[in-house]
Amino acid sequence: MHFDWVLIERTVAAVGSVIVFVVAAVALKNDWKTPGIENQVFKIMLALLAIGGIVAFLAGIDVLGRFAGAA
Amino acid sequence: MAVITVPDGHAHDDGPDQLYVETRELRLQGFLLFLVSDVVLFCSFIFAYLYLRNSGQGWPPAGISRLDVAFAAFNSMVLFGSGCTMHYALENWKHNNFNKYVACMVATIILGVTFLGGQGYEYTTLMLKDHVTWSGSGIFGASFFTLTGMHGFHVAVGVIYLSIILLQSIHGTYTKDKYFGLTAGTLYWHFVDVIWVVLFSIFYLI
Amino acid sequence: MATATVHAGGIADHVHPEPQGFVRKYIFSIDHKIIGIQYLITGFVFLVLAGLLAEVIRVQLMHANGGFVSADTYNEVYSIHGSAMVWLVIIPLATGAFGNFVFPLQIGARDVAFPWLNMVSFWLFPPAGLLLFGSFLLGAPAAGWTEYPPMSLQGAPGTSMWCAAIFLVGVSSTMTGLNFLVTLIKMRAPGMTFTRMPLFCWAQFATAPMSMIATTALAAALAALFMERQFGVPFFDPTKGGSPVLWQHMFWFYSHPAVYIMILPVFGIISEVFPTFARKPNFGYKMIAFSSVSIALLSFMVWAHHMFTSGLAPFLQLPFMILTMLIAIPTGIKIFSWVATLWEGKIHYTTAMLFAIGFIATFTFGGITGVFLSAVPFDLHAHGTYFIVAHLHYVLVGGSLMGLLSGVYYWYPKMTGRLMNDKLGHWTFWLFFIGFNGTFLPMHMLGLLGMPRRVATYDPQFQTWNQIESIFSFVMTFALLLFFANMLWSLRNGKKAGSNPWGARTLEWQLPSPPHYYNFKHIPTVFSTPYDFAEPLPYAGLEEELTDSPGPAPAVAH
Amino acid sequence: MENRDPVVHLDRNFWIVTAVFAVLSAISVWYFGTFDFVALLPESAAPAGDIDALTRFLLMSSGPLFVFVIGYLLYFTIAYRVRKSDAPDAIGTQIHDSHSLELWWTVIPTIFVVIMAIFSVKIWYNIEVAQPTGGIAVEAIGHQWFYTFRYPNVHGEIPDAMHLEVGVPVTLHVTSSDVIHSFWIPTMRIKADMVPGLINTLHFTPLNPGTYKIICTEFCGTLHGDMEKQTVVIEDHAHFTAWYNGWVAKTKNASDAIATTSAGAIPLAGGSASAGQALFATKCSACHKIAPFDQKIVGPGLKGLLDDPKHPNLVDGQKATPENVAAIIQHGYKGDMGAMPDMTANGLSDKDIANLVAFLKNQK
Repeated sequence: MHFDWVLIERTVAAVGSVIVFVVAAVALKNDWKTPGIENQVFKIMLALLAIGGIVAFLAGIDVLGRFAGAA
Repeated sequence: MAVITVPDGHAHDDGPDQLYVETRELRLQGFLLFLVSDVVLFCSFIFAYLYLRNSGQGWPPAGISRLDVAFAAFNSMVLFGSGCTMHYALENWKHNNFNKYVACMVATIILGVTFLGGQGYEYTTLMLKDHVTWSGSGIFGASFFTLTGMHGFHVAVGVIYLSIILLQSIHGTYTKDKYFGLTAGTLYWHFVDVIWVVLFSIFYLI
Repeated sequence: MATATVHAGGIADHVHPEPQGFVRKYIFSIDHKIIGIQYLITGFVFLVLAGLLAEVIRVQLMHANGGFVSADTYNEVYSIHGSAMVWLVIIPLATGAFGNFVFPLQIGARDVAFPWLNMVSFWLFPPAGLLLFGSFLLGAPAAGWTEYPPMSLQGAPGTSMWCAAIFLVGVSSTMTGLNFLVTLIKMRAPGMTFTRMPLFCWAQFATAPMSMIATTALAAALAALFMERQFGVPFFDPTKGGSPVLWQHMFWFYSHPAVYIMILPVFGIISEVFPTFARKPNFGYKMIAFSSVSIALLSFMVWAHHMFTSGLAPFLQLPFMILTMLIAIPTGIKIFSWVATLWEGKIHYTTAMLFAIGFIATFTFGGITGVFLSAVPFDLHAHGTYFIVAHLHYVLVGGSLMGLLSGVYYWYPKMTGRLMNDKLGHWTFWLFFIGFNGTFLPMHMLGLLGMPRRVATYDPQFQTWNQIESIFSFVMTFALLLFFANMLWSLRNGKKAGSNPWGARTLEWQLPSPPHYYNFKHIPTVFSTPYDFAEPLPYAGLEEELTDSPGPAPAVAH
Repeated sequence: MENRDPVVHLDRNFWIVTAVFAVLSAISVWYFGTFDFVALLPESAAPAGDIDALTRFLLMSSGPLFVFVIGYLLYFTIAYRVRKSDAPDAIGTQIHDSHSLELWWTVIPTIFVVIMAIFSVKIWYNIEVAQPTGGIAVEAIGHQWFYTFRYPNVHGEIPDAMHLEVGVPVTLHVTSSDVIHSFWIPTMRIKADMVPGLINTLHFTPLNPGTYKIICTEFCGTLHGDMEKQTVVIEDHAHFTAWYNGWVAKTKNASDAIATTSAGAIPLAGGSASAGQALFATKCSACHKIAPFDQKIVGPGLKGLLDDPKHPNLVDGQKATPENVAAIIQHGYKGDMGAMPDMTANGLSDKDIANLVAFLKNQK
């Protein structure tokens, strides 16, 4: 039973990172108004998490990372 | 002079001077500064990696195979997923639906462990199949294993930390207003996520 | 659930119960005052040890090819001398001893933000010191306190002990920095805004973020060196692709803020001693405070001026030269302000004041040679020579150590309730001042004429000056022994000090000496800076401090 | 906070003292202005003059600064001391600040810094950056505890003094073969660290003929202090070309280039113990004694080297035979026992090694 692991990994990564991006963006929108230091830090982290989602998505669909180390 | 009310302190009734207010702001500020110093620790090693990378020959250096970006993307998605479940755990706790909170916490811990498993798998393939080792493959091995290893260690500590918080919350240590441990756990877990966003990009994608 | 009403400022007004029993009271104490004294004692023990190493160096250098110790032992001696003085003496005394004891009292807090963390950070310090001095047993590191690879990679096993010891002290220093920063931001007495804080607190406020952030960068460098030495992980070894200059970047990124960690608290001490003994406010309070902070910020951007000759790309040398020159301006402002503070004052010649004035003289000289070294062409000539040794000792011994001695004479009465002998103090000052200048002034010339650093044997033409320096160094050592004798002697039979022997106006002098474990019976409110000698004391709520009314009821520990 | 300071009144003494300091600073400026650096340390190359000029500027501007700061410090300390006649709670004049004074003592240092920066950059440029046209490119290579030099079309490295021609601009490439050294010529006022795996460059033009010291200022091991024995010889065209052609001839074909260590095994036949003894006294006694193994100076004692029951092998693990002893003298040794320079550093020829081994053989 030969799975094409790479394909599975890429699809799961792509789909998963879309979900992550959406969740992070929604959470960021909801918490936008909350006061308090820790909430500010949460907002920054959620934003970076969203960026992480985008990066993982692009890596998943082999747009980024194709020329890794080509320099 | 301005008088401010602090949500989760509790007061004695004998005069302002005898207050016992273990205020949460102190501990929160302390924890955030701890995260700042941890960020500096990672930044130093990231500086070392980038410095070594552009002072030498091309990357990855000759004789060292390219990293498996597909698996790494999958593994990163696992960790980012656990970031989201962590966020929902805190939200559920704030809105007092305890069962959803426990479910999200368990999900976060499981995803964290899965990420560690994935990292372990990647290390074994690198070391055994590609013979890329920590001290055997020049500055690539040095910076890659040191940085991702240190991050893995932080994830492991985070998993243990979250399990302790989960047990404590079930045990009832945290009330609706006094849940600093949980806030700190979430902050730490998001911190570990964010560090991985940076590490994933600088190792696998550039 | 009643919400607590809390004064702004003095938020954590928690009173931990009085410690019982000798161990809990004096060994594992969480009281910032006891921890401050513990740092002071341990710091001075290591000062004696590292000072003896300095005398070994001076005896060895008495003769051009001196045989007092072999070349290898000599390298070990100056490496441990440098490392111990930096990490086990000056930084713990400046941030640990005086930081812990003085500034919580000055901001009207009962203790630092995290007393347990404070105790942990102290108890990391003595073991780290023993670990560092223990490296002599396995062959101490031999490449100086900077331990440049590839030399440090080939060093004796003691070099790995050195890495571990400095890592531990670094962790302790990071925790102290974090602790102080939170205390200063959150736990000032009600009414004490930032511009009403004493200047010693401003100095600690500028130092705390530096010791928290810079020390972690050092921890990374030490970890990398340790991994390379023990597991062969190639960061710095050029034969395996690593780069020795990478270590220099990571080391100096910490070490330049470190020299400001060592001097800023001492600036704070001077800004407390001068107004008290000139009986007039600090000249330019805001300028001194803000220049402390600007020095702290600038200190992170200048580290590569230590690497002008070691292969920094030419276009990189320029920004570091310019930024290093900029640091001279806030430092100059501080020195000019202190001198202006003395104008038309009523100056009392107490020993603390003498040391502070001596500090200004030597530190100005050291600062000027520092400005010389910031110019790249001059540094090309002076780098790695005895000119550098002279500069660093002028700012560290003439600067930090002299300021710390002034601080001891100033706060000893508050710590112990007894005054240190002033006659003996004057002798100590003059012997120290003469001994110090005699030892380190000729080194400037020797360096420029061609005497390299870190050499056990040198060109015979420099022998006479080295002999003069060694003799003066014995005078300086004798002065320090006088100082330690004075400290011990006064513990028993010093004059009774009472709560305010110097007539000073900062909060710690309104309390009995030594203060109660809970510091204040009632947290005072503050209305202005403490330095206006013409005005009444700007505090309210201190009436009961000097009476023997009962202290606050300790909180129920939950 | 309104300025409630009393009016500042500078009394007559203050102005007298200021005048005195002004005169003192003028004297200090004159003294540094006419200070003769060359008498103390001759200038042997172009940048030395510029760097001395910069040092003179720095001294001349910091002289007055030091005089005024220390002067006012001492004057205020003495003039405004508390007198017996003062009341016990006497206080000084309560001034807090004066914006004009603070403005000036920020602006003036800034101007001084700008001037210093411009002056330094000008000099820095032609040491570190400017590529001189023509001239000679020389390489200096640091070894544990000596320098070697590579000249254009001379094979191998030249272990003895560096020779330069007056007036010919030099581009000096500096690197190291083992640890970090530093290449400092005090009389040229320049230095560059010799970092293994990195080449640093210095540009200068030799001016005054003579023999000048080269000193290592970066710690490089046990005999770091000895790395000041080698010299740079600056000579006129004739001498230089004679020396240079000598080396070109000597290393005509690549085979007889003096590698830092010659490859082949050393013929030990005909070694004379007496010559070896004289050599030992000059070349080896700094680190070794003819005494039992554990009497170490830097290296171990060498008595009964070849038949010491307790030490059948040499420090490098080889069997204690004359050939292996010769190999250590030839290639040197580096290990946890310390480090020993090789034959080139010690300036030994093959014959010398044969004599030394003969001498050591009969040290029972």
